[in-house]
Amino acid sequence: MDVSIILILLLAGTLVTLFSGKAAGKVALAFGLLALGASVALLTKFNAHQNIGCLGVWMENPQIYFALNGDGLSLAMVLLTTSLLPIIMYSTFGSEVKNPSSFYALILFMGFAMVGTFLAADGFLYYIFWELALIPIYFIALNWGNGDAKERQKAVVKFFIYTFAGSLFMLASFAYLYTKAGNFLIGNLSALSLSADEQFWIFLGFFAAYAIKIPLIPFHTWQAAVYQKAPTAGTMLLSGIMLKMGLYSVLRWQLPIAPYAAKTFMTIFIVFGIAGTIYGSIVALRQKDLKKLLAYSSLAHVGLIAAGAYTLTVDGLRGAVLQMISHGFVIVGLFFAAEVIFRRYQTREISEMGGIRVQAPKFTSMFMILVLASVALPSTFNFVGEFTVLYGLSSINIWFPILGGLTIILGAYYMLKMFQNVMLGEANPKPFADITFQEGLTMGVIIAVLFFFGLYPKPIVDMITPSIEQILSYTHKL
Amino acid sequence: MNTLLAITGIGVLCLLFEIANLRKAIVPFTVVALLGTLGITLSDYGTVHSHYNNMIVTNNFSVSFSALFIVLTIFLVALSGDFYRKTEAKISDFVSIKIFLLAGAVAMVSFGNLSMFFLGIEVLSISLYILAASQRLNIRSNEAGMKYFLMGSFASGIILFGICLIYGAMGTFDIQEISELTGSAELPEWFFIGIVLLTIGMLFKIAAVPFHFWAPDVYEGSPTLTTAVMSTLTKVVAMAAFYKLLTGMNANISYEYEMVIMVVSIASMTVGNIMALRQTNAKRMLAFSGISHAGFMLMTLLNITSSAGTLLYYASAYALAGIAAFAVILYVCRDKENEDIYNFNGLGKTRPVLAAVLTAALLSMAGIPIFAGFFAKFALFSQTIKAGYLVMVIAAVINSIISVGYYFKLILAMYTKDSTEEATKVPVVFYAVGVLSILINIAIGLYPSFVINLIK
Amino acid sequence: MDTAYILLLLLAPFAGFLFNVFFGKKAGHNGAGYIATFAVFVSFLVTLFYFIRINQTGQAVSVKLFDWIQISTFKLSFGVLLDQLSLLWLMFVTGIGSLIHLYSISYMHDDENRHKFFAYLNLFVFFMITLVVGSNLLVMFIGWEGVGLCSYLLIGFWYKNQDYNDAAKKAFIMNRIGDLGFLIGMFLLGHLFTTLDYADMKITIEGGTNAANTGWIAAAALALFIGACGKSAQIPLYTWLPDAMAGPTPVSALIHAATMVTSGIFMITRLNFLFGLDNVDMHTVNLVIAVVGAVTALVAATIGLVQNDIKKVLAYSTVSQLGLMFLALGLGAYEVAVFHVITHAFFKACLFLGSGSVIHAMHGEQDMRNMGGLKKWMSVTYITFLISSLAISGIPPFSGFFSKDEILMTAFHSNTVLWAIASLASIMTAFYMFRLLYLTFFKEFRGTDEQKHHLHESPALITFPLIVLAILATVGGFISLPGNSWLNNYLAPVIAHKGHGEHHLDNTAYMLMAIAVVGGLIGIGIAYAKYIKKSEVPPADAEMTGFHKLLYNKYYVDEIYESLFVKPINALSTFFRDTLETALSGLVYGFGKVTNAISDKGRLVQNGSIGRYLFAFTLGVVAIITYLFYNKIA
Amino acid sequence: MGNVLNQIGIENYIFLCVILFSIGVFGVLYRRNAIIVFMSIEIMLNAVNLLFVAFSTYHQDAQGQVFVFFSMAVAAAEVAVGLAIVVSIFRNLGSIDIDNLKNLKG
Repeated sequence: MDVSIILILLLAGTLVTLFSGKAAGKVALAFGLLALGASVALLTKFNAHQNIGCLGVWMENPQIYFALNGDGLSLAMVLLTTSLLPIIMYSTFGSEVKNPSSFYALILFMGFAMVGTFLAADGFLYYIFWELALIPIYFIALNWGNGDAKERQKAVVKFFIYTFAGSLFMLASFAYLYTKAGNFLIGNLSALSLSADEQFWIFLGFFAAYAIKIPLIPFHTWQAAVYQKAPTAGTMLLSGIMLKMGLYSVLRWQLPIAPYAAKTFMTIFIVFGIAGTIYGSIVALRQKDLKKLLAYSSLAHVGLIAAGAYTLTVDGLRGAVLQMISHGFVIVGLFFAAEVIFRRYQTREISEMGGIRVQAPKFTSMFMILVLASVALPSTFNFVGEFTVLYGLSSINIWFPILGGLTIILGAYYMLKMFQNVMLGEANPKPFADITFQEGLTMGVIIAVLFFFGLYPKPIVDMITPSIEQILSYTHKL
Repeated sequence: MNTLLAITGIGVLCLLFEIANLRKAIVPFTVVALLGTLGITLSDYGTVHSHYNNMIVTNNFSVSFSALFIVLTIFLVALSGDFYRKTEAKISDFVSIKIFLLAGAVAMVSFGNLSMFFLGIEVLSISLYILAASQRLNIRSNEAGMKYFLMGSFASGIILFGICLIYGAMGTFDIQEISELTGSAELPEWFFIGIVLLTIGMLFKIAAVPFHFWAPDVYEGSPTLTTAVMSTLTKVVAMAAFYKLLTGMNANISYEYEMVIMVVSIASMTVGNIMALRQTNAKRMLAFSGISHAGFMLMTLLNITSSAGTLLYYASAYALAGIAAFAVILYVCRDKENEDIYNFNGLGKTRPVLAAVLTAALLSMAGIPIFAGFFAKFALFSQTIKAGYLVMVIAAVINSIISVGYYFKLILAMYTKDSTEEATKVPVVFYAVGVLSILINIAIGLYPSFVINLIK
Repeated sequence: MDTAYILLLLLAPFAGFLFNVFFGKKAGHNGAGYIATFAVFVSFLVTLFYFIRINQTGQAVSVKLFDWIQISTFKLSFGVLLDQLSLLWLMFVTGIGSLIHLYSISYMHDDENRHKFFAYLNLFVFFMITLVVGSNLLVMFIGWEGVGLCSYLLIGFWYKNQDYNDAAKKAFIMNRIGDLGFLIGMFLLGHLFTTLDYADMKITIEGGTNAANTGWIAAAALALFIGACGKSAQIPLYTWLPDAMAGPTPVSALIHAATMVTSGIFMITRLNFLFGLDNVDMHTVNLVIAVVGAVTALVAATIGLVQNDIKKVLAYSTVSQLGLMFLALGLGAYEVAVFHVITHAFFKACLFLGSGSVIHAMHGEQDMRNMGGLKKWMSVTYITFLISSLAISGIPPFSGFFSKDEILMTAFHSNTVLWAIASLASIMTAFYMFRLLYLTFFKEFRGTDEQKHHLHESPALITFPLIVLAILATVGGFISLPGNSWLNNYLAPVIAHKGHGEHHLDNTAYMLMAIAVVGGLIGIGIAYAKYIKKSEVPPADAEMTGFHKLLYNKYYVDEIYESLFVKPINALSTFFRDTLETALSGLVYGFGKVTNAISDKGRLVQNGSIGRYLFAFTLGVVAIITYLFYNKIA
Repeated sequence: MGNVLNQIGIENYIFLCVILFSIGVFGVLYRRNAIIVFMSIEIMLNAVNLLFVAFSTYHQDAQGQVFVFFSMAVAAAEVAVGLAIVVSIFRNLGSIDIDNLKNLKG
């Protein structure tokens, strides 16, 4: 058994779900759980130091392999995906979904593409999965989204074209690399000795794709609008997993292939990331729409993660991965909280909320915990990530963590302000039923994960560290 | 050779069927017969034959492309049955003209002599003139026919002039001999002028900027099935013939010549894509999209010695996607006055399968993975980078981005707008053609080496 | 065995928290309160056990529970260190904590969310214990932020009032500013020492390392001090503490007087081996600490002079006293600072609880202008309040006298300016405390008849802690008598000794004591003259003028911060949201718009005329031919 | 024949044909009547045919002349189709001015 089993499960799930009519949600969830089970099984194999990667020839000319990574970094990201997928699907059970078979099939397909992106060890395969992930989210956002149809279309199409545009530059980079190396295997690509100029252009090509996907400012303009317009499940997929595709790719592809460029321009890109952190935090302060606010908070967080990734230090990279995973969970939880409110109030305008705490203490507590995790309270998973990232940044220049650390101040500011305006105050005249079991379970699971790894991140750290050292070994050889 | 004979035979038989009053059987017969021909063609794969004093030379290049043309024709003929249901009396004419057109097409990739090439291109063109103007009472069809005819024969004149100058320089029409002569000694200036004139003629046929003006008008005005022929089959044929001409005659491509190709290529991509953005008519939009794809395909000429496989792949990907798209367009605009995009509104709900087919086709054209269009683009990019034309690739990348804009207009219409009318029953042939061509598209998208390696 | 006890110490309050979160509501009317009190008391017992043991053996206990965060060069584990310092702190955290829990049972009697209150209190104690017992800075940081969180939750406990929520938010954010400093400090130390363990760092420093002599270590110290400023409400991060009085009074007593706000002092004392380093940069840092402490003491005291809200006065008094402690820290007199922390915990907790008792009796009224004459009804509260006021004013033999005197003495020996400032602050303290006492308990009652009707002494659950704390406030000073200090000896193993030492009881010392006492009496005297003799009552808000108004409005610091930081950030946010985001977004859309516009124009070229098409065709031919053959033909 | 051609020089034939061809082109460009445009195209084709014959003689090679037959046949077929289209346009529009054909544009 190797990692391809997850891909197979998810793809099979997509097809089965597509033809399962009304029961689609449950079928999809079952497949999601199966995939999770498979990834956990693979984890045990991995921990037993068995090879779970996969290498097969896809075609001879051009030489393309069906190669999948079986290392800790990929596995960690796959675990993130396969554990979030069931949560996301389960979270939708509380509300009516029209045309469920297509909806859940698309979600599973999206999972398939994202898992593929995290696993692929062949650049070509990777690019295919990378692009493939765009299609389902495009339709999910378009067909199941909310708000004015015209606006939504505009936002979603912009998102698609924008991200597609970015990735085409990556494709060009890959095409160039292919002419150099003769195939796309990550190992061979990283082993190429490219001149400084070549590295610079390739780095830039990758950067175009990743900066838009992650997104880094000023390439982020698609984000808030799409998050707002997409259905919550779509937003969760986007923010929880898809953003991490870009960040993961920085680690997996950009740094090892163009280490010299990464080293030379390190400061610029770290500044990009940190600027995004501060900018996102400031913009989030005065958002009127709950989902948009969370979108900007995402922008702030991924900026910091990216900055960590570009430090080229073990701490920065490790922190980035930890933060990716923790952010994935917490942002899904937060968007779900927004959805819980939406189910009751049919609005996402913060000004129309307030005074919910009186009526829904359980929900308040869970929401509070998620908010706190998002501002990286120690003992939550996010703190572990943020601390490590900031530590990594501090080894480059002490001003980086000071500026990047502003996020812990501004983050607290906008999140608590939001929490205050949404939840606290005099009782809201509109009734607010406390969370159902389904909703409680969804949030409970996320919270449990956040606390567990917040106190005991060692399993993940041990899993990803060898991969990170491997990646950094390419940058050290210079 | 056998292919050509068989095809011509089928064409003649079609006409005979009319006499024998077997109209209903024409389409099925033709499809089956063409499948047989496909078999015959493929049986020649791997061998090199020449016939009639090198008039016809078959090799892997010609076999592969012929096979592609036949496949495309099968799809097009299959769609004819429904398309000509109102003028069934003339169906044998329409089908046989398509078959003859195919004969011309096959001749254009298997010629061994410039006269054969000229005959092939004229057979193809004249058939198309007829098809374009075939709706006699429709002024738009007439106009399309007229425009195509006038400009086409103008281009024919230029091609003929080009052939003439080549002949004047070489004293022979035989490709093989010309190829040998180009390698030796000094060549008269005429030869190069001849090559350039031929090039211009072929650029016209593939509708490259600035010789593209006819394409949108003709595509729009022609009966939709004819548009399908033009946008899929003809474009691919012309490109293959162009490629074969340049390689066959071993014309030393100079730097200046490459510059011309580059400029034309970039201009085609850009003009095609930008003009397509604001079109409201689906056929017209696809015409511009075809212009931009012609620009992409021209990039293969920059690395001419080794890009045959890429060209075949790109052509297959493009044409198959085109067939799938046109199968849907044909259904949607069956009884409509025009092919405006609003006709597609709500197709995602009323006809999910067809909508999916069209979506897939458009995604393939846009170059999104797992569809063949993606790999085609990729192969093109990497080949062009290898040849050292980074600028071209960047231009192509930017154009790919623009192209998504208008492809998605159709997709948006299908999925986000509501249909205004009741869905009519869909003849199964639309499903069959659409789904089949998309499946082939995906299949070669997943296993590109199968197609690319056909020509080495 | 130790592990089990330590887990009990740590987890008892946490268990109480969990219990109250999930079952508190069902646990009967006072169930939650008793459970919570019991949980903290358990911790207290464990602490007591260790405290007694360490007094006998002098052996610190260090336990590593599990590995936590890994940094490239070192691992940070979740470790516990029980030494003299942490046990001392635990003693009053859990001890006073238990008392305040007990007090709260009665105080929060009528609140519908009692169980939450006790849950939060328990959680606070849990985090406070974590802060104190951690064996490295990062564990301390868990507690550090955790107590901040509980502070946030408890300040905003009455969440229906958005002003209270604002106060809570403000507290959290200002603490976070400090926390960033703390983090930066940790990073710098991490790079310097490749560890954050106190013991390891201490060994490295004592072993003499180059790291100790770089400017970086001073920078780290400064960063950590910023963290301390946030938590312990020093200039410039002190403004949250007065606002934090929005929380229920027991919270103010426990968190904002006795325990949490002293975390900064704890941290610096913990790192005394670092802050006490003898190099130029570190001297500068210490001077900064001392000056900040002294100035804070004075500024807060001046503001406290005129406040009318009974809790606000106490809050500024707390800030002021904390300033004195930092003064001591900055001067290197760590044990003196610790001493004052302890005595302050006693009398300030007592004062807060007393004010709570008053507020309880007044049904939520906090404005002293509406009180008066309460000693008639509330004798126990009055007496305990009086004792504590005497203690804080530095009147012998109450505890405050000893600790404050130590600080003043230390200051006098290092820097007379600082001494003068501190003395002035002390005099003011005496004045405003007695102003508070007189306004509240003396003269006639100034409230409504309705309130008067309900006035009563608080129940035993409230008075018992008051009495205990008053006793402690009286005798607490004896743990460190000048010349014979039990405390100094006790702390000797954890505080690296240098220069200062104990002050001998020479003439200077006696003189200083006299000055301090006389100063205190002067303060009391002025208050007496003003409020008893002249029966003055502070004017209504609108009637205040001049300097009085400036002080009453706290030098407008909040307003200055608002317009310097909060408003610009919000304006920036609005600008980003409305302008920049739209512009950036428009830029991307702009590409689309431009291409669309070109497309629209381009369509005009395609005008349908065959003539034009053919012309273009010919032009193309001519152009290509000319380009290719121009040279050859010409 | 060869002598004559050699006396005149092949270049002159080429110039003649180029001129003829250009006349055809100009005719196509300037005339608006469909029939006259056809005729202009025929002039172009025939100019080329002439050149074919000239080259055929120049090379002493019959292929060129054979090619002329091909091209004449093709031209005939073309004209047949073209005229049919013209007729049908005339029926629909009552005019064969190519400037009237501007329905398809944009």
